[in-house]
Amino acid sequence: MAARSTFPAGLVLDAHKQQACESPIIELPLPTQVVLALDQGAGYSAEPVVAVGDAVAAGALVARADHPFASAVHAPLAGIIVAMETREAAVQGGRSLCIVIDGSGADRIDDSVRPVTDPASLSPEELVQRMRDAGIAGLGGAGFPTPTKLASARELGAHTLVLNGAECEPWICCDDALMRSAADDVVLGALILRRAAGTVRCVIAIEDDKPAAIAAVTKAIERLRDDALTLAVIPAVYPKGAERQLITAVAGVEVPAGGLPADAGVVCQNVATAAAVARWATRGEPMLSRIVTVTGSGVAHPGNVRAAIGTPLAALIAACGGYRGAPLRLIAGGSMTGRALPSDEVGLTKSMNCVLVTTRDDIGSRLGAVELPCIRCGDCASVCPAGLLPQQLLRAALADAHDALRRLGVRDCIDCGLCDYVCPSQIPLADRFRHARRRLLEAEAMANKAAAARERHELHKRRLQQAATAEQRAFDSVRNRARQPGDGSAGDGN
Amino acid sequence: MTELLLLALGASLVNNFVLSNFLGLCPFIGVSRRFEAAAGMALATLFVLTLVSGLSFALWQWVLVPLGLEYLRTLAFILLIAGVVQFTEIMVRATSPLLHQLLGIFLPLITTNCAVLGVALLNVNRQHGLLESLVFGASAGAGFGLALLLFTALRERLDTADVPQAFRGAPVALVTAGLMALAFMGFAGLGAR
Amino acid sequence: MNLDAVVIAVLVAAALAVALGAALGWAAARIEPDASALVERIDALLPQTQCGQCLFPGCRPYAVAIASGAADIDRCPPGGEVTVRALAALLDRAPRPLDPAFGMPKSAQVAWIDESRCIGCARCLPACPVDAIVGAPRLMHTVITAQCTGCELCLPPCPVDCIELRPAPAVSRHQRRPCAA
Amino acid sequence: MRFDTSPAPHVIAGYTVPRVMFQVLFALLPAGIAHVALFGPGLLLQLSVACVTALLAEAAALRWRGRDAAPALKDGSVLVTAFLLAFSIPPLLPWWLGALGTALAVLLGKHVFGGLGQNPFNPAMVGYAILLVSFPAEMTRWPVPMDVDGTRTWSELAQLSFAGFYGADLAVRWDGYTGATALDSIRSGLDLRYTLPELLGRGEIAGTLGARGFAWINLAALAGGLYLMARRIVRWHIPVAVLGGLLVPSFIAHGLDSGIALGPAMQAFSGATMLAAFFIATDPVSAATSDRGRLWYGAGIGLIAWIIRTWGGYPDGFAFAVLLMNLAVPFIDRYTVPRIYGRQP
Repeated sequence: MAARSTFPAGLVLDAHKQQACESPIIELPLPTQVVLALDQGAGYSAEPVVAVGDAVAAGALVARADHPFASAVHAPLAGIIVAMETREAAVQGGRSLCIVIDGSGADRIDDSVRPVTDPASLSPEELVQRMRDAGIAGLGGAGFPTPTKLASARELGAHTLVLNGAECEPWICCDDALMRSAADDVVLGALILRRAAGTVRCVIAIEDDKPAAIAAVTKAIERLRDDALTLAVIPAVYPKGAERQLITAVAGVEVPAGGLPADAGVVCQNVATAAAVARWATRGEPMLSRIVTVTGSGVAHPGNVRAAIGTPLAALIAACGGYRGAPLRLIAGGSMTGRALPSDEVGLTKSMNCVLVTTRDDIGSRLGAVELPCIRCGDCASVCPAGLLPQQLLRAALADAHDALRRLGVRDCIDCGLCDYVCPSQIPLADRFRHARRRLLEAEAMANKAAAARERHELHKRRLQQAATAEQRAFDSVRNRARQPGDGSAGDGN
Repeated sequence: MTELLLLALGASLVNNFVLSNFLGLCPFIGVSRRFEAAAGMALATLFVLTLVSGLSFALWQWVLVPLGLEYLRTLAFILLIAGVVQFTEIMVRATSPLLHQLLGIFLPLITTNCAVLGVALLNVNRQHGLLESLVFGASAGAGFGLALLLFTALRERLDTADVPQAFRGAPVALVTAGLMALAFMGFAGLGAR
Repeated sequence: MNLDAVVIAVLVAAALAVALGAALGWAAARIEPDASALVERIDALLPQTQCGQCLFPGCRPYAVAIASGAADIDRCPPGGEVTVRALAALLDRAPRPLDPAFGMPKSAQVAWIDESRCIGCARCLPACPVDAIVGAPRLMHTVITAQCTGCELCLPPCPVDCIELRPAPAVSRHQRRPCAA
Repeated sequence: MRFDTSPAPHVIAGYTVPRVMFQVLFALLPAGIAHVALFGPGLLLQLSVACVTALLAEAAALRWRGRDAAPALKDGSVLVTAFLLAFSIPPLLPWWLGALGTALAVLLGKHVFGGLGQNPFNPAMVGYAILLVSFPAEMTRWPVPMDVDGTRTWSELAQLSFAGFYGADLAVRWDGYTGATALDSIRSGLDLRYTLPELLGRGEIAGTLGARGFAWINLAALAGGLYLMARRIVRWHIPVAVLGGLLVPSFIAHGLDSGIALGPAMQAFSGATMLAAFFIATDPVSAATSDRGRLWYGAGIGLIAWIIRTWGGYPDGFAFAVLLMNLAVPFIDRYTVPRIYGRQP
């Protein structure tokens, strides 16, 4: 475990949260069609268990999680599967295999949807398995399957569960809205997660710019009277809500480079995930919906919407009054780390906490950026929450110097984008580092492949040699045998 | 004591062998592409310079002068340096194979480093005693190593710089070395007062 | 200058030369060229396609040739500019462009066997330097994509030209993303 | 509806290099006013030559490389080089030497290495050092400041400035109006075995903070530097380290022998101290890049400047101190990489 951190870096950014957060959460009715990406944002796909033409009930499993990094996908509505094809999606690489379901209008509910009678009676292992079946995944933005994280936390002996209610990125306020309206769900989910992860205590972390959420959660905790469940108020500094930075802020320990939070004795979950777990436990409902912030200058009435997973983003935006002005970029996530999407027809995924419709008012600074050479001013280094030297990394990235990239820690970059934000030369540093990591990965794959090829070539050569020796030996023995009987006669002829 | 200290400062900084006297430029330019190699070169040169300073003093004082063969000193010193370098290589091999692997081909290269011959001849010219010779040799070696390491780190930075095509490689290295020499002129006159 | 001085000078110089020469001779006899470590490090930088485009039978023989000075560092098209630069850095030489006489760099590729046309002659099996083709006589063959180096050495032996080279599949794109929410 | 895509982050603060550069120029204003008030309008003449030459050299270098010169001319970085050089050279320097120094600074100090952001040495100091070693007499001839000899008028200084600027022989008409700087007079006095109190007791270099004239310029530069620090253009590490590296040894030496060693107050407010600490050493391109590295870098500059001032052959050592530490920067950077989150120190 690393010592108490000396990383106060980060930056206070314009929050842009006021507009969306004031109005109550909109409950969006089920759409007529959902587009379910089998990769729900974690980078790994679930295996479909249905075929085109199948009828499914609400809550029925449509794709199974075979890979530990994938999560199961369920039909949020009853209907017919009309397509299963690769489409644009809000995932890495921009495309994923998607299952498209046309709603039949009936509210037939699948038999598997049954409340968990008493979560406290289940063993942690059972809890984890049931959550896996229910497709519980992190709602904070990475979409990583919760059960996998809980299981590894228990294996590594984590002692603290941190519930992330920091929500540090500009624009996003769905967790704030959730905590205000359903703090009891968050607290109940926290208890279940704490049991499943096998940790001693649980800390709910909220940034100090959310007084209403803090008040609601405080009240919910008081009602519960559990000493091992506490609230930590942390300063509102971006990116305090990033997993590692949050753990450092709350627990005072650092996650070792290249390791897991559990290596530092901590496991981190989002408050929205906790609320979803509570929903699953009380209603038996698998992960079928989430709250998402729909905001930006390009939306008429910004707000928070609870919508079914797979709802096309156009429907979400329509629920918030539709587009306004001249929308330029459609971003899944916040303005610092969000992914710009090519189309509003992609479906909502579990990892999507925000739909940000931007106009020139919001992103003009980036669009008008003129890149100049780096002047080594070091502003990037002074804000970097990972303690890196982006100005040195940039040189290494431009020179493709892999050793230097590794030494300077390009892999310790958490992709928060703050270096870009402050750079006076307006260099797209975060993207350069993404490419550098990519090239590093490729180079390492090449090196591994070369090493394997070298080994196989050595074996190949040895095998050929053995074959040649064996052949030679066979040839010799045949010749010798041919020679022996005629030793007197044939030998003379030679 | 003060005099030895001034001698050391003079040989390493004020009259830096590379940047003020322009001796030993061949390895300075040649072995300054990679930091690890330069570090090895700096160490080996420091060792050889110190050793040669002592031995050349002995050769001069106890062989050449008694025999009245002062005019043979250049030839004799060159032979001596070649021998010492080879001896160093053998010794390093015997005592520390690791260091030997680190230094690699750079050990023999020291033979062609004219700073070594320069130190031997300057020791004679300035009539240094044994201790003075050793200090002079060691600090000349330290000054050479310092200049070499600083230059190598600079060149590694220049490798990733957007240098105009016409200046890439050796030209910009020479310009840099020139500016380094300019900077070292700041030490001129140091200790003269 | 009298004759004595000249004689003494010559004698002393000769004595020094003989003494040091003897020492050097002794040293030279003791020093065995330690090239194997260098060969290993050069070999580690080569792409191990074993394609033979450098006119050496595989990557290691080429590494031996570079180490001994018999071949320059510009003969490896599959490694491309990256490999030349890495070799130049290792050997502390100036990087140079690839020699086009040994071929031009291509993007990464792997062999693919059109199984409908393969007659199962098994002639490509021994040609593959890394045993990446599986199959048996009179059964169709398949290339193990993960192990194929794209060396093209399986093309000439195939009597029905059913092997072609296709772009290599991309490396897994997975990267960690922060959960900054 | 379809949208364009672009990589994150989608928003930036909108800081720009030109903003940084023009703030630096603005912060030089107080020092400039003090300079003109005390030494006459020579600075303005030098500034105009330096700026014109610098812009021309920058444009020529970029044209020669086949690049667009407009953004580089507008970013103000070359003007900062020109200003720093003009502030460093004596205001009486003939115009062609100023032009030569500026051209060398921009071409040899900056564009040989690839232009903005690539130069390992501070361009202004490259130009200054070349001029100093090549034209030592011209480079150490300053007007006697107004507040030291109250008998002369500013208009006389103006005539003197123009005479110097056009390269007239100053010895004929202006003898007595020019002289060495305070630091220079003190060092030559010390060479003649005078003690410090004796030298300071003589009128021409007396003053509350040691040397008048320059003390005012240093105070004004300090004000500009504090402004830059307040605007977060310059962070505290380098200026504090430079002053520490200069003042700590001078404090000790002065304590040991106040007869010959200048005290910290005089060191701080004479010569180019404040200009160097806040404006020259802080050039980020040629400075060390991590916070810890910047402390080493600054302390090195201060210490070397003190050594050269005390024992060296030049009256003020900051130009060489900056260049010497510039060349050590890659070395410093190598050993001062900060600890990365989650890694052992």
